Amino acid sequence: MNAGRPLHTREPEHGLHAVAPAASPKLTIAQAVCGALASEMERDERIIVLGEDVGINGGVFRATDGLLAQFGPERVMDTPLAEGAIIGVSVGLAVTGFRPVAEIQFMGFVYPAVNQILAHAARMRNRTRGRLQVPMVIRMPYGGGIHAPESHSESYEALFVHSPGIKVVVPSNPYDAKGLLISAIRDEDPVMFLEPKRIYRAFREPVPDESYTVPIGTAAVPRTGGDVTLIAWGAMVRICLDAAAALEKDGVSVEVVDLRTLNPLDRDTLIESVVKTGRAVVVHEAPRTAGVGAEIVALINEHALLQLEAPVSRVTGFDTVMPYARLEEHYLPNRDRVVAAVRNVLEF
Amino acid sequence: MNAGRPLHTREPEHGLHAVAPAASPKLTIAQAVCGALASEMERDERIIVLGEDVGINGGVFRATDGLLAQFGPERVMDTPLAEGAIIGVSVGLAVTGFRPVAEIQFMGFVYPAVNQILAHAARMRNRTRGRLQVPMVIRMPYGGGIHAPESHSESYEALFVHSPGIKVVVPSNPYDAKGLLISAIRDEDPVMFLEPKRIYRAFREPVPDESYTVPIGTAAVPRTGGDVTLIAWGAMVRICLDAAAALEKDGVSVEVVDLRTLNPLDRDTLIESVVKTGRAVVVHEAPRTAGVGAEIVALINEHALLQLEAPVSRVTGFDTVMPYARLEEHYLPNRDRVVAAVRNVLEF
Amino acid sequence: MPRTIIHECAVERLEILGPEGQLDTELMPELDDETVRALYRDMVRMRTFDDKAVKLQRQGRMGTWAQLKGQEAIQAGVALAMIESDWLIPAFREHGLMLLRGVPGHLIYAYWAGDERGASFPEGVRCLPIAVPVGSQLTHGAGIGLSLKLRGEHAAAVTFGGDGATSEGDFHEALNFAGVFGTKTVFVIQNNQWAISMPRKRQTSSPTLAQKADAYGIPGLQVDGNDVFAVYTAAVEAFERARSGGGPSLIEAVTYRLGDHTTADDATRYRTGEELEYWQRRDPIPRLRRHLEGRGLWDAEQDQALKEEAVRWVASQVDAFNAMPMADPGDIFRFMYHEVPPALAEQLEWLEREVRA
Amino acid sequence: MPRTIIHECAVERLEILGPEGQLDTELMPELDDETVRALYRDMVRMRTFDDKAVKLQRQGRMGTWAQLKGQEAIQAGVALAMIESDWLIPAFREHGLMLLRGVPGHLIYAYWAGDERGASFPEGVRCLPIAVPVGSQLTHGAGIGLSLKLRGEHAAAVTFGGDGATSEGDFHEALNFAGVFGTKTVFVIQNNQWAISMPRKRQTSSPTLAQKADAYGIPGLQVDGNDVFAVYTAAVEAFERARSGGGPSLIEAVTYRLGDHTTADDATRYRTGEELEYWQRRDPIPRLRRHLEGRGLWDAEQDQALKEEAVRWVASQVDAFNAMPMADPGDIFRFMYHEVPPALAEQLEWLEREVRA
Ligand SMILES: Cc1ncc(C[n+]2csc(CCOP(=O)(O)OP(=O)(O)O)c2C)c(N)n1
Ligand SMILES: Cc1ncc(C[n+]2csc(CCOP(=O)(O)OP(=O)(O)O)c2C)c(N)n1
Ligand SMILES: [Mg+2]
Ligand SMILES: [Mg+2]
Repeated sequence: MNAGRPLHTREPEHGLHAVAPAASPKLTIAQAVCGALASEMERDERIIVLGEDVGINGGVFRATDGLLAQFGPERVMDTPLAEGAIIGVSVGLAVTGFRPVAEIQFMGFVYPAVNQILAHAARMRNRTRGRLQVPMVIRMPYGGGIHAPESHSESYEALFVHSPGIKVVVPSNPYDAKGLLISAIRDEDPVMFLEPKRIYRAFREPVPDESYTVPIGTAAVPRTGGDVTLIAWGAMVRICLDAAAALEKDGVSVEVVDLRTLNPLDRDTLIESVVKTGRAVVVHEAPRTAGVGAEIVALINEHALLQLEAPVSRVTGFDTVMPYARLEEHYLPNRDRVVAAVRNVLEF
Repeated sequence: MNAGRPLHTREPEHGLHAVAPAASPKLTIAQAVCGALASEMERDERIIVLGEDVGINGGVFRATDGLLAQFGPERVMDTPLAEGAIIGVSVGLAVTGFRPVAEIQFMGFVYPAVNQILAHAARMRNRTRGRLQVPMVIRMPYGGGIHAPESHSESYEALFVHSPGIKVVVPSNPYDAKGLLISAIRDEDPVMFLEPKRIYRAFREPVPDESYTVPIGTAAVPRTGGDVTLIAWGAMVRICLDAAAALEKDGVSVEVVDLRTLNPLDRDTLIESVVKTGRAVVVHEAPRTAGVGAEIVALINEHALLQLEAPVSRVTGFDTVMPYARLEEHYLPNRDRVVAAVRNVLEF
Repeated sequence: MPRTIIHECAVERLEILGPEGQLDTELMPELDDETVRALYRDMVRMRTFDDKAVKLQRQGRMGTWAQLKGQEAIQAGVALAMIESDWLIPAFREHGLMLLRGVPGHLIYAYWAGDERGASFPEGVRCLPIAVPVGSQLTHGAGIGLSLKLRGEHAAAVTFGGDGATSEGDFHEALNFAGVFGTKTVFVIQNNQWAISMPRKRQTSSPTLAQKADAYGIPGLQVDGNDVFAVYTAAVEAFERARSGGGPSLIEAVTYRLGDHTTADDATRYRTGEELEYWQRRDPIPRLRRHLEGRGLWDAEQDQALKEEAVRWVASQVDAFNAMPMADPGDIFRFMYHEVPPALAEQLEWLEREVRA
Repeated sequence: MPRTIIHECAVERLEILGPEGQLDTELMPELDDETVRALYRDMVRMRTFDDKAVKLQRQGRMGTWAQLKGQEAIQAGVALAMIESDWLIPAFREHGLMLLRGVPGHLIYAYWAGDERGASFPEGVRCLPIAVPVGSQLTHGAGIGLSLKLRGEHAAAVTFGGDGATSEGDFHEALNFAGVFGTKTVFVIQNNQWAISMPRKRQTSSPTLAQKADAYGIPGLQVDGNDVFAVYTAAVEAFERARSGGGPSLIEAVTYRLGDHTTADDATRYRTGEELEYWQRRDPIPRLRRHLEGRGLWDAEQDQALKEEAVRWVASQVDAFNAMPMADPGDIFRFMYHEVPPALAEQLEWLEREVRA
């Protein structure tokens, strides 16, 4: 296994609060994303932001707001409506020295770009035995919970986690959003950066003005506990923290692991926690079957089977199409389901 | 759990041999596929075969050989080189009463069609609350082992298994190939039919001339045993049978489960076997992380944890791009790796 | 043997009723007075239906709404050219045409309110559900056009896209496929000048969208999309060509999205008030009313009555929408496959147990 | 206000050296004798390199080979029009052009023999690896053309596709994007009449492929692809336009695949001997030789010497290819990421342990 508990792991005082100077401005995730882009673009003129409506409109979630005015149309490009071209053109830019940050407007619209992402961006380094590289970020809002229209609430992370050559990063709070995005931009490999739209503006946290990085490939432990481990990413981290708080009232001590990166997975942090607690519940929005949760269960099976007191439980989306707004609450994992799963695991 | 051991499960006399009348012609998988298409097309004139080079050329693996001559250009259509259109047009044909059988020339080229497969074909029934349906088959050769060029050896089954609304079927022998393909064609839902190209012509088996079905959603147990369960599909089934034969010499009794369908999975057969043996190894060609193997481990964790004598082991492709011909043997699971994994599991 | 011209193309634009009410009487299609009044009525109903949806959204009764305001002439004109056996494969801004093809208004509201039942159309309505992934519906249009050809049906499939949709690979693959197989398909591009914040001229460098047809060896025509007679004439031509086996065609209908992209959008961020005013003066509805009035077929009183009738009709759709009982959460599972597979049935059970509790 | 023509286009075809050796002296580019001889030499080398690859494949030394036979004039003509700073973004049948751009022949052989090192080109060679997924490289051509524009480099990106590739959505998205951003890109379609078994006329209904450029508002030109002077002239025009900021263009080079699709294919299944003979008479290599001979620039002795030299050169490439040590299986892992992540390092360890054992 790789190195022990990563240095950077923040041990927050209460729940999600970051170790940002108290005087830092309080920002939403969307603002933190925008701030990361602006500060990196200022620092490195090879960075180009491109996508549908990222320029004059500032992005449909305003995550690129103001960038066009600040950096001009050669660095912030509104593109034609063609996801394949957005990524394919970014590959061309990246292999010739630019560092494109491409936006896919919603994860539900990433399919037309899958060929370019997986057959090209993710493979160029390997195909050329290191001669060429594709340092690019593919940002996109993902997940449900905001009553969006059809195809606007999908979670397809498993497709990319399964496909070698592309890193997959998912922040769960504004501090990490900025630090992880800066790491992603500075990474020499393609990074898929998934922004949980449900919490884009759901809360604010202090986010330092200056640049900082949160390393890719290291999980955080926003809550420590001894009875059971909850494993999640993105918007589900808050659900897990809520569940943990509820369970605490009944005397159950819950540890929460926020994976933050889905490829490469921080197996050490994960396994260490499960070895300690002996019980685990994985929570994700995507469909259950062959989701990233299955991989987590498989890893625990491989590395901590003898320490398990109960089967690892999965609280996930169903194996159905993501329902539209009116039924989505029935689909998405929520606090009660997580609490129930924990109880089952404890009573096994 | 659902019904017990399915009726149709063939208990073959020796290894893979099917319960076909001895007098049946001996066919390869490619010929069995072609035979299934011909016999179904004769039976049901709503069936249309379409794809690149499926007509006059008879398919690059000759799996549609002779169909154009027999059924004419209105039922066997050579299409322009556009996978998205092949599937999108098939969706249009299917919702208006045809039963298209589309070919994607190699699984490495399915990405351009992913939007049509997952956002449309797999969802139409659900989106219209059952008003419209898309009874279509998407056939494609998949997997490595024939020293094919780059992008011609991929195994992307996990993407589709994770995506709700499309069934995924993988035969491992000629008898099943015909019976499963006929079931797929008669199914009212879209079915992805993956043809392991490594064994397209590797061996022949008796395949009845007449039509028959092998049901979708039911695994086979081509070899029974008591010490350990090997779980595989496609070309990996033969690797497992070879490994089982080798292990038998050392007195290890191996059961082999050929899943045949990856969605929906035949959980009962799988769990029943693992409950009996207490040990399992899953084998697949696709990359390890978040592959279908992870789901199998998760299911065993959920339904047979207490019966496990050792962690379920995965023998898979690596988390890398599929190597080209010269190194592919290092990538693909082989008999020795399976044997070694079994020994590890036994010695745990 | 030098440089020789081996191919030429010419793209036409068709206009019949000008913005100021000028009429090209030679090109004017033969339509009886009642039909022209019906066109106007259809357009007013669409506008009323659309306006109401925006209100419902503001009241929190609907998730998001894609406004059709300004594009009524295209939808009324195409509808008039259609026969019962024709198929409609919409994008996501064709509510008006869907209504005219028999999709109940309350279902359209339900869909946009986030209810899947809204895309379960009554038996016999030859209309696909809307397509959210831009451009993806166009190959279905090619496929259904092929289906109609293979069956020898006297019918055509009409499929819609926006100016933005022409940039997607699907547009290309669909038109190319249709051209090769001579499918019975009519492709209509509602060029409303914007794809969210992207102006038409930055979507593609070609001066017209109609000329893209030539890339596929099929006819392309531009029409004034705010001129219902031009749209109708072009559509009749294209539909008759398709139904009679003459192959597919492309119509670029030039119009303007008078509203925001959707209720989640704020168009003032990216476009000017002058541009909006310019196009408001070209609004297809007053244009047709002026024409009717000019011909003595319409007066203020009739207009008042029509508008009241439209409001009543829309209210009835709202009532029907409001009257829909909540969908059963179990529906999430029931339509995934022809038969619910065991593992899915188990998940359904979990949900049912939870809902009961 | 009636039907008015709002757009016209005309597509030209350029021919300079006819199949029987006729020369359009007015259009003939200014090339000194040595350069013309060099063009011929390049084409003969390509043919020899290609023939040898087929033999290697038959001997089991190579997995599959995509023959370029018949398409040499396009590749030699484009190469001559290129300058050092230009980029090449190939499809998979541009071995000849790749050689001329500095890709070592033994690496090309190695790639097709199934060795990833074959796509690790020497530093400074501005060439992407071949693209196997048809059409997918074209957007990279748009992207690199954009990159050159943003940097203000005096250079262009040339990207290739076959007639079959024009049907993929990527073709459309790439040309459209290039048109909108005025990228420094030259798109060359090697229309060799076949996409495996699909004849050109069933790939698309447009009478030419060149006319597809008009859909993107960019210039398109058809050339006789077996006429190296026509190809060169068209390429110079397009490259200079691109390099000087005049935007992208499309060249359709009409040629013929004289060999099978690849060594895994049998073209007699789907095309006639007559067609093949027709095109063999149009083979670009004898055509250029006849021209050289007619001008007194070439004779049988020189030809013999050239062919021997080509054989020797190819033999040196084969030697270098044969001399490559087996790749380290660990290479499967080492280039997946800039740094090997821990879980991957563990898998590499498994493999290394196994290889050692
Ligand atoms: C594949 C895809 N990408 C992005 C989106 C988000 N989106 C929805 S509508 C739209 C603009 C569409 O423009 P146009 O085709 O002109 O149609 P209009 O909205 O003007 O009717 C965009 C970008 C989407 N729905 N699908
Ligand atoms: C996306 C994709 N689909 C299918 C294939 C299989 N395939 C390889 S080459 C080819 C035909 C290509 O024809 P064309 O573009 O005319 O190029 P040519 O082979 O004639 O040079 C096909 C179908 C592929 N490589 N990629
Ligand atoms: Mg528009
Ligand atoms: Mg070709």
